[in-house]
Amino acid sequence: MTVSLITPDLVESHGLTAEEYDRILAILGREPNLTELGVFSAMWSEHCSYKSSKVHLATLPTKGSRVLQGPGENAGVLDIGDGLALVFKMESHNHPSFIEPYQGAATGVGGIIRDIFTMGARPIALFDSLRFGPLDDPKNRYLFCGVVAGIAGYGNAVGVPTVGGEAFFAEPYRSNPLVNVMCVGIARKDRLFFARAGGVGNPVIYVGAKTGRDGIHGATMASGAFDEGSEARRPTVQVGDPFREKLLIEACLELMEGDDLVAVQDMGAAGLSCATAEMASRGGTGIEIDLALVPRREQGMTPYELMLSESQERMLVVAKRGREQRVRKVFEKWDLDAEVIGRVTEGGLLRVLDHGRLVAEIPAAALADDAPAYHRPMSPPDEISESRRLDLSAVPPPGDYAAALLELLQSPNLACKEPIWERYDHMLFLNTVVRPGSDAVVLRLPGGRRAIALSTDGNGRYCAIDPYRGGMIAVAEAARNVVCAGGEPLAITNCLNFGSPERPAIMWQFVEAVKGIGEACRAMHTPVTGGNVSFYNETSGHAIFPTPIIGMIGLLEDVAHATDQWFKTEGDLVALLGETKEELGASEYLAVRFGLVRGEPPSLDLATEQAAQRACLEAIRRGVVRSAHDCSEGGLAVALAESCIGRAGAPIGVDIELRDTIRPDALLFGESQSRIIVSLQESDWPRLQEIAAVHRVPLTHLGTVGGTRLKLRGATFALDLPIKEVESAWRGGLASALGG
Amino acid sequence: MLTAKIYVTLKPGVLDAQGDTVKSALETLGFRGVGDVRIGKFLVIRLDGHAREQAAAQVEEMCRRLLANPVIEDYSFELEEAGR
Amino acid sequence: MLTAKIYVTLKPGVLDAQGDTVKSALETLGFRGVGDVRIGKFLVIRLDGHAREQAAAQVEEMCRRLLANPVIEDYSFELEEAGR
Amino acid sequence: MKFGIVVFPGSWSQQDFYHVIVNVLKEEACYLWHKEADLQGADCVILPGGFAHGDYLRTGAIARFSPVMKEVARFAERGGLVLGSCNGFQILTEAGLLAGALLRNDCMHYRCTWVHLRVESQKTPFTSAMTRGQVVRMPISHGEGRYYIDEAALKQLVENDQIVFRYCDEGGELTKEANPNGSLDHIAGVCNERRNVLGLMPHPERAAEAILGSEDGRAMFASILDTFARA
Ligand SMILES: Nc1ncnc2c1ncn2[C@@H]1O[C@H](COP(=O)(O)OP(=O)(O)O)[C@@H](O)[C@H]1O
Ligand SMILES: [Mg+2]
Repeated sequence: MTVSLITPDLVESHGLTAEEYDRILAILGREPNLTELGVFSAMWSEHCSYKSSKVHLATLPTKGSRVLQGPGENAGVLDIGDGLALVFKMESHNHPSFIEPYQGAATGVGGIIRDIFTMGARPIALFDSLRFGPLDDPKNRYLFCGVVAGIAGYGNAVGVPTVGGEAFFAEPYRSNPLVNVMCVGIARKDRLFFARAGGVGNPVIYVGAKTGRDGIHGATMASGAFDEGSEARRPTVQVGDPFREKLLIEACLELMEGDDLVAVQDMGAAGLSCATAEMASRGGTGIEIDLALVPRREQGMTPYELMLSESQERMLVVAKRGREQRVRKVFEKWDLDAEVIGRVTEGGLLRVLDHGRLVAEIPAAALADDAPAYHRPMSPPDEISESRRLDLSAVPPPGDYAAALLELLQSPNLACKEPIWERYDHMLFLNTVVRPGSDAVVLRLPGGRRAIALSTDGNGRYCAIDPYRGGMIAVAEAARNVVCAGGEPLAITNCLNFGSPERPAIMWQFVEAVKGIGEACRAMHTPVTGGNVSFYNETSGHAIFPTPIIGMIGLLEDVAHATDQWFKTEGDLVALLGETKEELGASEYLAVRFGLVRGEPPSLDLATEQAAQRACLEAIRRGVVRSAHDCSEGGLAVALAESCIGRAGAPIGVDIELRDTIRPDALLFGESQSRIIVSLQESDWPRLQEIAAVHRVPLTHLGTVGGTRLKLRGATFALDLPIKEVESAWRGGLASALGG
Repeated sequence: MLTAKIYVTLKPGVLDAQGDTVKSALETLGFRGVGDVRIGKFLVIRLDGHAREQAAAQVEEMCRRLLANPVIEDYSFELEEAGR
Repeated sequence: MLTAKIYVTLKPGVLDAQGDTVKSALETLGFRGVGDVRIGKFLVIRLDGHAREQAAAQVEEMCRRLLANPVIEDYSFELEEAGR
Repeated sequence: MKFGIVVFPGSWSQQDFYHVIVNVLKEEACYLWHKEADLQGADCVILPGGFAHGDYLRTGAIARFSPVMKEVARFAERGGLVLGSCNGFQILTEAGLLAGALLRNDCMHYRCTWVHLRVESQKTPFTSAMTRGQVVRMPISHGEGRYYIDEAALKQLVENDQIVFRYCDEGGELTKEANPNGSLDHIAGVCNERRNVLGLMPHPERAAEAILGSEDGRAMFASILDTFARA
């Protein structure tokens, strides 16, 4: 070829900078062909290469006595004892869900499930963390309903229960909703699998769905120009097939029982390119494949398209030489096509052939590890200091406290989320000991004696005003939720959702949030085992709230310690661990009542936080408390109401007297951290006092469980509502926001 | 009175998992020469008090706004005198 | 080569929850004079190497055995030369 | 007694049934792969919940053609006990072993929640340890559980006392709110004329341990066991 096919325009349309292209030239020592350019652009994309976040993620704590696998593999792995390993990871599918909510969310679920079972784990639970614009806009309702339906449609069919999550609605997510999904699996510690190719000459096997033009990024258009018949090559939205995924799960787990496999990797983002390059570079080997052998759904697909297709439900497997037949037999049993498309080779090259003709040849490590790493410029947004200022004198206390409480309970962010989780099978596998609706879900482990507690949390409003503190609070609250359920926090995964890293203000938010998360994780001894970064969550310059989501895993040595947030028995005492400060900043109360997003988020002292959590955990383990509920969005009043309602059976009343002298609105609705509401038998009060004293945690007697009314009294205020009215306001909130 | 018969189909190239499953089921049942199977929706909507051309415009809009998902689906329709 | 267009519809007596939902959705969107809405399936199956009459018999049998459930559904179909 | 649990590629409740039968009830259980026409000498066959073949086209439409189903039909013919829950119920109706059909829930979405059921007939091997009119609590988890049958056939069901469970409220009343999917006549479960085949949408296996919220489902297993003991 004489003239260069790779024009600057083409390079740019592939999202590569001139510097990055020079780097490619240097690596190859020649000009890439179109296929190679496409492979580089996909592998060096922000999504695959973490080029803007790497240097900052490196500051997170990732080591711990229980960490068997930290960041770098398909998912993180924890040693949870009894020879069991817990495998978990969170992923975002924000952009696809914005384009096509049902399929976008569905394929997001499918992708994260594959990350879990490729490590040899049986997926046992899903969590969905959702952020959308206000529901009064039909567009947002359409997106939200489509996403929930997609998660339900895929998760229920594939047979992995969705047992928890979050749903939060705010203006900034109008421009870009968030759909983050966490999957958790259980494996035998001695049967873990890793995506590392090995053994020169071993077969590389393609399994699962045929390849179509799904989700090939826009650059395809540019590429299409290079050969005839390009009108037919319009890329299409990925569509999920949960049934085929189910077949993949069962077939892979069955194969992993034997010793025929060397490595397993799913084909997610950047499809075949990413799977081959990562397996090879992790294993320090090369891989050679022939695209002619790749099963395909459509005619006339080019090497470029085959390497970049993101068709769903496909896996790449490296088997031991000579075991091809046994591997094929298992996949046949499950009606899956398995084709040997290549071999593991010596030296680190990814060689791609098409009918024996070389179409791409790139050092695998260059693709997987040698992407540029940027220290992007950062500076705090100008508005930030202003947004932290809050003049409380301009915030009139509510005339009617009862009305204020009902308004909060009705607001979509605080209302009952059952209309969401009722659509998800959350009971399958008979593990769900504490169901969705409480602070954290509790799942029995195999054997039934021990259990895990899980929660996902993250407050974008806090982070918008103070990303550092917001990041810390996300970790603290996730841990607190797990502790309230009786779990000892072990480790986290995360999904960090931000705007464009090319804007210094966004980059600053990201770095501050990561600092906060790291500091909290170090203090709480909950290392980070993996996660996901989603940048560019913005439309025409309108970025979302910076939104780090934390997925926390906790362990219960005895399932009998499983605790929920609901009051149990008439006559039980209600008490508060921790202390309420005059903190209304960045609260749900200000947002709902005054449309205000301002003021310092609540303060957080990590030592105090830990003391409260230790005290709560000890009280639970010693059988002192019957319920524990974390005070978060909506404050003390909302948390007390939540402990009365939403439990199985009829709601139960409570009679509370608050003696604190701070502003009543801050007292009732402020979101001071490190607070936990517990209920207990009167006779256990001295034991609780002793525990609180030992851990130096303020303990306040609040009142008594019982009756059919919610009564809250203070020096300057009083509210008294029939508990049924409180419950119906809370239950109806989301439904009426959805106009149904 | 008019009846609109509306056909909503997956765009070419979009994976039709349901169609593929039905295809292999038909083959297992011993049917020969079964090629591609694509499965879409068939809607019948009765329209009261509409002139034909006005009705056509209405149905067109219904498809665009609600009945078909433009990202993955195509649609077409016919209008008939009801009763048939 | 032939193409079979198959229409599977709910029997008249059977409540069509999806149809009713779509009807009210259309009304919420402001469409006037929307009567009954019924939603069924539209299958397109390519048949290779079949004579017409033999193909008709085949498709008939496909519907009876798999594509429609006689307890709740009716079916009908047309055969066309492929390519259209 | 030996339970055989049928496994289709998309089944997912099989291990839950297995756990209850083996670990809770201390009885014997085995899995029956759908491609094998062999019931391994099971005394009772269970069709579990799931999405047998993705439940594309119609739930259970494709599963009924599996080799194992021919054996299940013969087994039922000989009077063997067959219990279908959720997807299992859907498959039994598609296979013609039970009357009626299951349509999309009237709320148009999947529902996973607890329901109350009224025992309408204890004259089956699956409910003999229960009493007529008794109210039990079990979970449902399905998107297509709206039972439908035409009038003539419904009359038949009623006359032959083939309606075994109805959705009701805590007090046993057949209120509209208590019907989770719009089933005709609140029907949650039916048996065949010979009474040896039962299908229901709810999940008895999810209501067999107190720690999970209810033990009411155990009465069904108890019924089966003592029917078998007396046979
Ligand atoms: N999108 C969702 N999917 C499943 N469960 C959800 C979802 N949103 C909220 N939930 C459940 O509702 C309960 C309350 O959620 P949330 O208010 O976020 O709890 P907290 O404030 O204690 O973190 C939790 O049990 C959570 O798992
Ligand atoms: Mg909480």
